[in-house]
Amino acid sequence: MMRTSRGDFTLCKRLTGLALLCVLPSWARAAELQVPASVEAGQAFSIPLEGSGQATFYLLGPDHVVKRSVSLGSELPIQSGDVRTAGRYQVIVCGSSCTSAGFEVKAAQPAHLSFFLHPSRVPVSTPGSIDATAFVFDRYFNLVLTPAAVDFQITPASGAGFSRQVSTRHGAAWMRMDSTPHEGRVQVTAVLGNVEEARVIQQVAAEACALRMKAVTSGDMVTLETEPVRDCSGNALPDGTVVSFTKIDKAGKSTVDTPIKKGIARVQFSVRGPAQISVACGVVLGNEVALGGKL
Amino acid sequence: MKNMAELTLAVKNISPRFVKAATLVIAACALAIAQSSPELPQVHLDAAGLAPRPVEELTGTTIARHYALAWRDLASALESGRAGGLGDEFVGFAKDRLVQRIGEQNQAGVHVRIVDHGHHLKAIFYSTDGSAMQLLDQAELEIQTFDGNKLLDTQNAPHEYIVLVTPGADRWYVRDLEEVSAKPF
Amino acid sequence: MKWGLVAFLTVATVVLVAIAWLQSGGLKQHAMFAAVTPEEAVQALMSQIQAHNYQRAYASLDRSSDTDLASFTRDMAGSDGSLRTYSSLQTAEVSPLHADRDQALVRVRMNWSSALGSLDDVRDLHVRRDGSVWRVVWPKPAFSAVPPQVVSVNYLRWDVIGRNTSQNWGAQEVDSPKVRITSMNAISRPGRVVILGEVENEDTVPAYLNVNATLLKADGSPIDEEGSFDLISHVLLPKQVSPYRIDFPGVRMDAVKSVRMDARALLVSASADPVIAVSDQALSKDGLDRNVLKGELVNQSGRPVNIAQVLAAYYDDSGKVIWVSDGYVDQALMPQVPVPFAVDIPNDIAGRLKNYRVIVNHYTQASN
Amino acid sequence: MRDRHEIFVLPTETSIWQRPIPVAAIILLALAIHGPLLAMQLPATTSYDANLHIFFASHYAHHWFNPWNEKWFGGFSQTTYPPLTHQWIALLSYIVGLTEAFMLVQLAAVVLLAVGTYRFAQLWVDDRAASYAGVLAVFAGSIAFLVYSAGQLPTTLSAPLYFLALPYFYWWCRSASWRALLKGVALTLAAASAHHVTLIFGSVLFAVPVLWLAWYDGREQEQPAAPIIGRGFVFAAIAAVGVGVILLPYWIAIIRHPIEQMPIPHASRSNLLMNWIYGMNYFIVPYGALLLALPFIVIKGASNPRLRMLLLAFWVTFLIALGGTTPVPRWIFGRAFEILTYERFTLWATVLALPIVGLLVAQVIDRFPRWGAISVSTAAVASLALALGWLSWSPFRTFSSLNVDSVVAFLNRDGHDQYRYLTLGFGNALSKVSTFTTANSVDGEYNSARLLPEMTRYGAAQLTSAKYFGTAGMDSLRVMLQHADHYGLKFTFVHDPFYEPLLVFGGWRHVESYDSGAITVWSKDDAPPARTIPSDAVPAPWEGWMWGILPIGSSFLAILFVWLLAEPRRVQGTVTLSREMPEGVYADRVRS
Repeated sequence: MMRTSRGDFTLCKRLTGLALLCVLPSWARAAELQVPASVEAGQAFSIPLEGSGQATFYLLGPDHVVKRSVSLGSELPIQSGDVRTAGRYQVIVCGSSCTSAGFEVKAAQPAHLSFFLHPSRVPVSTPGSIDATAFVFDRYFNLVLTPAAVDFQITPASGAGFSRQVSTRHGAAWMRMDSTPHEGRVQVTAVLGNVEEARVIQQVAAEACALRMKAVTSGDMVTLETEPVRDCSGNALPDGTVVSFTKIDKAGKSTVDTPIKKGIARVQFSVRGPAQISVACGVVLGNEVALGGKL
Repeated sequence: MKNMAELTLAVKNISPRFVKAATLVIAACALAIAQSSPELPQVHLDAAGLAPRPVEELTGTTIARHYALAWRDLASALESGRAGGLGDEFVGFAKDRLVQRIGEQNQAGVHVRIVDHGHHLKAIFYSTDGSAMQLLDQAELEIQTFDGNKLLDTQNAPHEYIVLVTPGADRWYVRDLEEVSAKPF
Repeated sequence: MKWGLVAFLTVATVVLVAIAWLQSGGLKQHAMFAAVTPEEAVQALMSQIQAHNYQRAYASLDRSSDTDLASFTRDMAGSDGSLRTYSSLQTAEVSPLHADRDQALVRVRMNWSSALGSLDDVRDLHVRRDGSVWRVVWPKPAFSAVPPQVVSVNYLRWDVIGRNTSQNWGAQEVDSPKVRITSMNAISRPGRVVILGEVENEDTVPAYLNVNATLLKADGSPIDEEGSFDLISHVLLPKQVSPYRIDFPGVRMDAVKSVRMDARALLVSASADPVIAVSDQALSKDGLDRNVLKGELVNQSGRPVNIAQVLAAYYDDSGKVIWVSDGYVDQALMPQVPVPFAVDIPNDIAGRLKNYRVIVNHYTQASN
Repeated sequence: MRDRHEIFVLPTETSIWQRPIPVAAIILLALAIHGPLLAMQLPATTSYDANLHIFFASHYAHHWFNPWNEKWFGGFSQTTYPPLTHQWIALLSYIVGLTEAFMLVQLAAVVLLAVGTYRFAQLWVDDRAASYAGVLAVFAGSIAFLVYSAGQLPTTLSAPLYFLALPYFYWWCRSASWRALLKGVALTLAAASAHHVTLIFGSVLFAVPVLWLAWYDGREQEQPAAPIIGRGFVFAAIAAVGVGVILLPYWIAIIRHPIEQMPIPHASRSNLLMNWIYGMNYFIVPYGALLLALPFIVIKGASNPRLRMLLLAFWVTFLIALGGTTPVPRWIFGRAFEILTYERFTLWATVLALPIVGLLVAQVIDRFPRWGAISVSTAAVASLALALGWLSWSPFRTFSSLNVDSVVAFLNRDGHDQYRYLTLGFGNALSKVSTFTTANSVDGEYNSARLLPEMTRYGAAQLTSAKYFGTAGMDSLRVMLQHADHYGLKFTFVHDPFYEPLLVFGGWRHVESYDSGAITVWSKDDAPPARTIPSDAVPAPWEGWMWGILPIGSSFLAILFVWLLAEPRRVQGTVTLSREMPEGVYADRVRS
């Protein structure tokens, strides 16, 4: 885009500038400044400076500002370190008057992936429960906006692995998938060329299924013990999961919330006369046991 | 992570129509925010058709407000040469780069004045877990560059930015802000 | 003039001091310590307890009291880091129940200011005439002894390795636990709106939980935002369900259009220990004829629990949560020793409730 | 101060015991006694309020023209407290540091108190007795109590400025000297800029007796009463307008937000007879050996017509200082009784009594030169020793010496100052934390500035000391913790395990410990960062400018006037008494 002097704001100029931006293939032409329309991040280049005498050169980028004296009529080298961040850069050369031009620095080749795998724990056999999102960055951590194919490779704890390829849009690629029926670690690796980023997700048992307990009476004490607590796919609920036992007898209601240990939950009650005992895990109800007849 | 469970007395299911309505409301709210705070630039957020997750009304309003605050802080920092306030709205690469830019700008004795005529934000990606959102910002900016008191250059053209925003404890931060070639509005 | 002024200043000062002494209850205090009535004897005793003068309070008891100084002090001042050790007597209302020439029965309603709010303790005390004064007969406090034993503890503990803060954005992260509000009910109570219900930790790891609610007007603007504070169990083990209650004082139900609920869960280190059983729960009336849910707590682990909080959810016949109430237990829960508790139930709720569920929160001192 | 015809110097052949003690000696004595104690920074570790005043000063040091302080109560206006002492500390802090600056200003206050007492006593008694009064002020228990136990710097600076203004007030009433008027008004304005309460009560308790004295002395010298009284009112009017202008932001703040919070209990309001510890703290310790002189004060004051008004002023002040021990303060102040604290009245009562005590000392020394001097010295030193000893023996403990470095370091790192914090069990160490941290708190030590409903509705003072206010305190704390999210209150520092159960059941998590567990840090992890709390109490910018210029300006003006507007020189040498005087009375002064 061309800028020739201060205060040049007219609509005509703006439209001309925009038109030039569209039609010029690779070089933008200012009165004295010729800069590339775009360069790759970290790529050195030079700007020919027309005219004679001394001038002040300014380069203003997203994270970088350069100001130095230059001799007109020579090539002005722009170091690779001056253009590492993607975005619009502005070049201004001031001699007797100021001239400016702009160019765009685009991200270099992909070099980093910011990879989000969500959630980190997921119940088994849940449709659409796993989301993977990858943001592609170059080696200077510029978002790579050029479409690229990210390969999501899924490796479950048991069973065969599989992969899905997704093209990035505005530097991001994402996919969604179901959790598998078996608990355990699932590794998901996002791959783009030589760049790999792995994340792990834990598939855990779902809600308890067919919760059952048995009672063993000894005097006025009753010991209640669940069968191994599993979900509907047969995965054992992790130790520490709370199981609630409720006993109702003449003395009133008694409840104990106890965690599962080694796959089963166990509790002891004292009973006076007939009693009814029930078990639950979360919102899942188990069987009921009646002791000594009806209440 | 914050697990937002929105239960209303009358239960509502999110439907595409609701998303559209929400988008309109967000836009209206954003406009109202911009108009009620004269110092803030106008920000209009369009979240229609956002994938893979729709944006909640409250989230949209918050993003619009904090994006407006971010531009206000950015303009103020570039003009004053003080990077102190940037941490309120910027984080990560965006903050690091701006802090560096302002430091070098100060060394060179250069400062920039931005006259902000408003931003039209288009939400283009919102991750399912709600941890990141990408926005396309078409901004109307007048950028004046000074060396000391000498005006070096004025740009008055549309600007387009790819913005990555991520949630913090009570706000959305600008994590990445890259200007790309502007297309005519 | 000279001596007149001297006399005036002296007399006026004495008179003013005397007036203030009478206004400050000096005479009443004098009479109270004389204990010439049963009520005054109880008031004097309470006054000593209030001043933490347990030795003098014990000395003022009737000789027939079946207690020693240590037991009396433990009864009033608490022990084992119980809530009573975090309390001080604020007020004591004394009312006679029965009196004859040598014996009287006096009810004292003690209000204790504690670290967790005010606590009431109602006792009916026997008072006996001893010459010209009355003395309180202090009943023997019932302290259950813990038999020496070894309790094996092998409950689970979850530890969390957090993310290194220096790591880049997008590094491997562990999600917060997934919790779900399984029920929510908004009810109107005198002078306030109350939001109550239950929340479940659906995850396989413990959750540290807070539930907040925002009342919204018809135009979507917020009326007020409050949290459940201590009317919830903040640590929920996997699949554990907690009732919650959020009070909005000064808000009228007809101003509320909708409610925004916000359950925030954090991943924290936690232990499955201790397990506290709640036994012999029954609806009943207390000494002041209030509806209460009574029962006993039994600490099934080997470490004392200093303070326990009973949280009860009440359901109607359709299974909807209609009320949540709580109560702190002022005795420590020593291992295997049953400790009674009682939580209030409003009269209108007591008439409608069909079922209830009790969970127990606990606080254990770090040094234990 | 007096005209040359009324200056009396004792004959040179008078014994050393009968000569007045020079002012320079009194100043040196004050420096010698209090200098080392203040150099040890005793008030910073033993007093209740020293850190509070340092906190206020630190705000002025950083924001001289912005009296809105966000560090406490979610924001409060420092225009609710006259700023002079704080601004002087802030000024000096640029040279010596905050705490040292406080000590310097406090030392100046103590020296001025001794000089002020001397000057005030000169109105009533002869130079010798007045000089004894000045010396006794250095040892007074009430001054030591206010400086080292209460830490009430503004009271101890304002009082002497006011006592120094009173002789000018007297002289203006008597002679219409414009110099006296300027100096008196400037000192009065400076006194008001240091402490408003002193000014309000001082006008009645100190100025009215002095005006009466001017009228009385005028009548003795056949001066008409009307001009004297008229000039008194002119002085009062000028001072009132001046104070109205200088403290305008204060008046605006107090009118906009009158103190309507629930009364907070204070031990000085209790009946001291019902609790001997309080009696010791607010009666025995501040008065010390002065109590032995009470009969003499009453008899001597009553016997001499010229001292009667002083005696009455002392008696009223003495009764008020007793708090709830007599109904007088409640009758006088009504509802304000529950807002005021009464320990400062002991200081004023002491100063009002010292002229008469000076007479007693002179009488004792005249009768028993050596043993009398030894006895009086012993009594004076014992009074000071008792007040200093009480700092250790008293069952009341301050937390000023608590090491809060770890708390400050925690708050100032990792962005923790984006949230508000609360301390529990820190007592007055809260001010120390607040001074040095960049984070803001919902709590604070200055009760009058509180506007948050969680604090004003419960009749409890600082949340950090909530348990000492019983149910009211704990209820207030509970509600504040319930509203943690609203205030962005994320961190609570606990120095008393008493508060831990409330935090645990309320959903707070223990995150760190310092000093072997003496201080624990608790966090409410889901609290959002603190937002500015909108308040209609924020002073306008012009108020900030006024507040930053006028009060400190009044003190500069006072110094300038006192230095530049010299009085006519006194007659040097011996003056022989020209006329017969009634027993014990020299012209318009009284001696033993």
